[in-house]
Amino acid sequence: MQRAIKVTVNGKEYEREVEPRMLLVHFLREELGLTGTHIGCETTVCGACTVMLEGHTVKSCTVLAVQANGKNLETIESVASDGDLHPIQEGFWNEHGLQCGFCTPGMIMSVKQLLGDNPNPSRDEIRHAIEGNLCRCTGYQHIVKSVESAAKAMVQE
Amino acid sequence: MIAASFDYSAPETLADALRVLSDDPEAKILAGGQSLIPIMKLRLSIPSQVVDLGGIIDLHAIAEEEGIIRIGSMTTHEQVEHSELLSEKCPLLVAAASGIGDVQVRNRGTIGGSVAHADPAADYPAALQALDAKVKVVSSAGEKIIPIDEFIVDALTTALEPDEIITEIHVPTESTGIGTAYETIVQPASGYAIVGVAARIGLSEGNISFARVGITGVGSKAYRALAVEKALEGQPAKDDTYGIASRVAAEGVEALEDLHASSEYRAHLATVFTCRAIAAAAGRAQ
Amino acid sequence: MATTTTPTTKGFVGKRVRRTEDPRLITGTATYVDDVTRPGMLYAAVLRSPYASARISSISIEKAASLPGVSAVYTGEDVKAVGPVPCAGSMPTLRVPHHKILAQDRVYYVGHPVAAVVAIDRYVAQDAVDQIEVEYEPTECVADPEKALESDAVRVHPEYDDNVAFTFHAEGGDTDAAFAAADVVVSERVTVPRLAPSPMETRGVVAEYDEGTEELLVYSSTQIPHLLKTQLAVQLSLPENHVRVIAPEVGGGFGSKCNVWAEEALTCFAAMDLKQPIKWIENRRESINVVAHGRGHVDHLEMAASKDGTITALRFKILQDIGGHHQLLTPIIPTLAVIMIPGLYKIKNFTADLTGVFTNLPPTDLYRGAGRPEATYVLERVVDKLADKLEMDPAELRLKNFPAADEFPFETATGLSYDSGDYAKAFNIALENVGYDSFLKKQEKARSKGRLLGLGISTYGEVCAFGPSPALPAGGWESATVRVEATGKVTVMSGASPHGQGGETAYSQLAADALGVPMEDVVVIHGDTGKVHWGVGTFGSRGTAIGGTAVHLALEDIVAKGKKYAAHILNASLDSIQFNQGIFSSNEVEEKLTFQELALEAAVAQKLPPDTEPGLSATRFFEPPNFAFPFGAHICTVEVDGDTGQVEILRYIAVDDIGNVINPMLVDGQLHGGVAQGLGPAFLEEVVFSEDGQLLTGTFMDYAIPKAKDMPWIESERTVTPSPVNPLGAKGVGEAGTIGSLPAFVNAVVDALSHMGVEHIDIPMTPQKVWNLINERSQS
Amino acid sequence: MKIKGQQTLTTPREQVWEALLDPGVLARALPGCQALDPVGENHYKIRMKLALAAVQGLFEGKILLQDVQPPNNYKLHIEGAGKVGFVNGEGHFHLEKLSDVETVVHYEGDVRIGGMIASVGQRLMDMTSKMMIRKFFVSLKEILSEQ
Repeated sequence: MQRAIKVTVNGKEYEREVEPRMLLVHFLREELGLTGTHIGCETTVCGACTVMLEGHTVKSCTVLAVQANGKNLETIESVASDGDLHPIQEGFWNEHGLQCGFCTPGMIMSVKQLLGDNPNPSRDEIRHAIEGNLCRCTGYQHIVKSVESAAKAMVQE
Repeated sequence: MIAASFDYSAPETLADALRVLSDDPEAKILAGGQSLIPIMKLRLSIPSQVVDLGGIIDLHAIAEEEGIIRIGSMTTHEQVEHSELLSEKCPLLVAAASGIGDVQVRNRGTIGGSVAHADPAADYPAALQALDAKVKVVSSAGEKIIPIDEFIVDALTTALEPDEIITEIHVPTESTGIGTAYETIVQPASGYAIVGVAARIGLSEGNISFARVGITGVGSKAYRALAVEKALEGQPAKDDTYGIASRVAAEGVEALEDLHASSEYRAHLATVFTCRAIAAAAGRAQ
Repeated sequence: MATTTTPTTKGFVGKRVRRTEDPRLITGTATYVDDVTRPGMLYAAVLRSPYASARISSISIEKAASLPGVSAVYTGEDVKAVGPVPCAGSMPTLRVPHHKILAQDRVYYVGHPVAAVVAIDRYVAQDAVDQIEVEYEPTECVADPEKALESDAVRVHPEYDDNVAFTFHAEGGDTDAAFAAADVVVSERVTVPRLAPSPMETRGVVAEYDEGTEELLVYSSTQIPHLLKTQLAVQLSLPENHVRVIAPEVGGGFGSKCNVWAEEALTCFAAMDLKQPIKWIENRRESINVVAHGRGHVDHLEMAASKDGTITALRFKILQDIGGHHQLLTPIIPTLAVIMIPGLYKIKNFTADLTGVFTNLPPTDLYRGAGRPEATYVLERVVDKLADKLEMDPAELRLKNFPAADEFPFETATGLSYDSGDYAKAFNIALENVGYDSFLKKQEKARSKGRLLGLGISTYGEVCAFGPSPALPAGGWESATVRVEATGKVTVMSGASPHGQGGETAYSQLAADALGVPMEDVVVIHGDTGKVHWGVGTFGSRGTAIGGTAVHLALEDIVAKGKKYAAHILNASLDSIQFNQGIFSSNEVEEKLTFQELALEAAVAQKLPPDTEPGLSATRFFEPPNFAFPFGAHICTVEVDGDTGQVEILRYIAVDDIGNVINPMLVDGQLHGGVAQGLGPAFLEEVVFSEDGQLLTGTFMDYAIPKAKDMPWIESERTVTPSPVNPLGAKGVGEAGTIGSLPAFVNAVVDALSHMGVEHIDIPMTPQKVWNLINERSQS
Repeated sequence: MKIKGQQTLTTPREQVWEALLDPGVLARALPGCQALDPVGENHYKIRMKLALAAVQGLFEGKILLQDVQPPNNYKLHIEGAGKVGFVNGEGHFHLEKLSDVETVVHYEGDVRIGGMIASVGQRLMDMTSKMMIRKFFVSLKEILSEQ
């Protein structure tokens, strides 16, 4: 019961045959080898698997690979370009917005969505925007600071 | 947490989708998947086939016509949340949508999927009850327009037949002079409402001339708090009125119980948040 | 960033240096265990018991084994030659039931592994698990530690005559006399529910067996690769030098990966049996279910005091829920609560009685704080109660009982020697930062208007930076090797196994400063027993104080050896050689030698002194003479919504003393994260089981770990009292926040409701619990 | 999970009693019951497909009727297990004669749910059991009205 799908991931087109039950996150990680997207909770809570589908963040453990057929995807691997870190990545690095790093790729994708919609978010708005991303290490304070720092850098750019 | 095998189709027209459904009674409709896919991953749902409505473009529109706003069933919570039309003409629905889950879930989940799932703790049904919303369903036999109150039958149970698809949700354009509010307390892990109260309050010369109150999370389905509405109508718009009227918010309702809230606590929260929602709505009506 | 630099010049220690491990983590290029693939790799999945207590009457694997893509199905019978899951406890009364890696005949808790499948991918593996048919004969179970101690309780392990897993008694001074002479006695019983450690990365193993070399290569998401290597060799009857364990990038541990798990040996067994690499990745439901829970206590503390507020004695009773089996350190963890029960106070007399009890629940074991949060929680609750009883200000009461700064090292009644500290100083700063007096006024005013404001104080002391070795079951030292490559690049190999703390950065800072090289020239290797030959691991806040010190000592050796070479090469006396900012020089000669030049000389070995060996490399072990004792004061202010029971944290003040600091930014991060893991249990977290041992909070939909909006802004400050027990003067920071935060929150909420007569609320203080109390009190 | 409640039926007590002990009636009234086969006196094998919208589970098990005291009381013991977990429960039924044509069915019981469904679905347990009881009595009333 394989289905042929064609997706564009990080600007590159892929064609694969997949089982309908294959989750998008497994497709990205195992079929395409893009292991930067992680699996944390499997119940649409933790957001470690967050990727962009047609420009919107989704939890890729709750999307079937077949649903992404014909669609455009962006993962953490596309955030830096030509070795230059994105200001959000710089923000996380500078402000120690990560410890074990497991939630970080999903967190960065959510922040990318946030700063795209709202270039100057308040602390409450930042916390609200990352409600769908759990971090067990940082207590979130340095993540909030990382986002503030990234927002500042992006406005200045 | 891996789903059992199933077949998959992604029809591009409603007619095709209806055909699949009538051919395969064990098929399940996949809208945003934010409820169905987790259940399938736990193997609590093992459909023979999943019919993905994502490719049917007709189901995505929001349009206003003669005082009715028609929201395509595949409209995401995010689209409702950020719809200019709805912000202006049906802010209550926007308030309910913006409280659902988190950003990622709102980007993916749909209003049709939420209504069809009929989760007793979902946010939309409270607002839809308060709005006297209607659900348009289509089958190969034709179409029906069902009031929300009749559509949601019980916990996770609706009037939707296996061969039917929800195509639209109809809500009224809010009249001037009516204020609305959605107040909720959520279960901290899942983000589901423990209690969510949607209120629409109209005022006339300092008195309440119109009241609609929808409550989710308390009973096995969202309901209109008719006793509250009755206790409000014609009364002066002041805190005492709201407090007294709210006392009957959960009257006659068998309040649910789970780890996070006993039935007593739920019933109590219903009164608190009903009062808050009414006060906030009345404040906006003035 | 004003506060952050990526320095290329000297002087890194003590600075907010951004982390060297981050580039791979923020770009998605790091390799966690689930990112490891090997040619021909198969996937394992585990079938677990749905019953808390049952006999297994039959297991039928035929359907599962015949599914296309299934390579093997294993039951307890197949793996019975594999050695048991180890337990390191050694108290004389300890009962250690044989802990098989797959259940045979009986299951003891929901989630107990019963069978395992190996298949072509994880989808088929799960399909096959569903096809295994097990017939269980459910038996009566006991899922409550207090009920398990009752004389008629069903026995978890029928081979013993009761459910007592061990008892432990400790005492100091003359407690009975002190209680007899006391002016006041107060007491409290608290329960500390089971917590799911919940690192964002679940456990996972990849095992590969090389038939030719007979070597077993194991990737495991672990905090203790070296200990795991030894244990796997024992369990699988392999020569230890044929086992290599790699802890790749580890996505959080918090103690839960400081263990030796059945699934590790199981995956290795299957890889050896099938001669194919095998991956096992735990799902979140398994993680919440079976990864040893933290806490699980029922604690009772009685406190005697004189009316001037001097605390004279403690009687402490701990009931530790063990679960159905021990894990690696299960019986040891609650003894840490015993030795830390006096906290920061000068209490001369104490007795403690600890009982470990078997229940039909998953095992408990260490989780961030491990015993110390429990002790601090009950102590700080009872101190508040004492203040209440004496009508004394709770801050004043605490200040009265601290040892003075000149009393260190301070010997406690429990036999510890607190290394250094100025407890009053940190506490006074916290009081000042929160505006203690003005808050009390504000609170009174708010109360008169019906608003419920509260302030909670917690002071804590922590025993950490484990060793010394005799105090631990498996070595309290740490090792480090510093190897200088011919090009002058520096490789630091540490036996510690950091997993998010930033050890690579901290060790690089030490190396860069000691050798005068840029941080970019330093590579830190850890978590690979094939590269780092000796190690204990990262747990118990020991990464810097012990692991860092070993690095520091090895660096000192390198410098000493370098000076020797330099003296010979420069033709100067050894005593005259200076090493500064990467340059060897002498006032006797004009010529200088850079560190890089010296490194090359050491490698080519053309001009070395005759009595030396070539190469610039040093290995050192650090064995601390004592533990280190961080301390601090956390103060939390809250407002309770009387209508709903919801609690809002208004301010959170932390003043901590963790000794000398290598990187303040990393320390802040550890504290914030620690506070989150203390506040989680305060109002959100609890692993809930039904009376019949069924897990009711099996996913993050029901087990609530803090989200961004749940956490307050932490206003953090530090005092610095260097520890004398290691040359870095570091104490340890990993667990401090977790220990200090819980009582601060609880005391604050109780304070907010104290005028209603509320004396205690058990954690987690959910809105429902708080409202129930308010409702009760307002009705009575 | 404790369950307690009552339902008033406009049917004479004897008729309600007979219905409640009639495997044919039970098979129709128990929500999702696909088969109810007697294996002994007051002892049945049961197969149920419990379905709540998309959520569904297949359970097989047994039903025992105990302490049968016509037309007043009996105890119902049910055990079922499936891939997603298991359900065990006891219910005590007491029939109170309100009038010649009215009967109150009092029920009180304890339901224990285990395995995967317990660990992921506790939120839905209370509403599910309440709904099943509602459905049971709706069907029972329907069957009684046909008689």
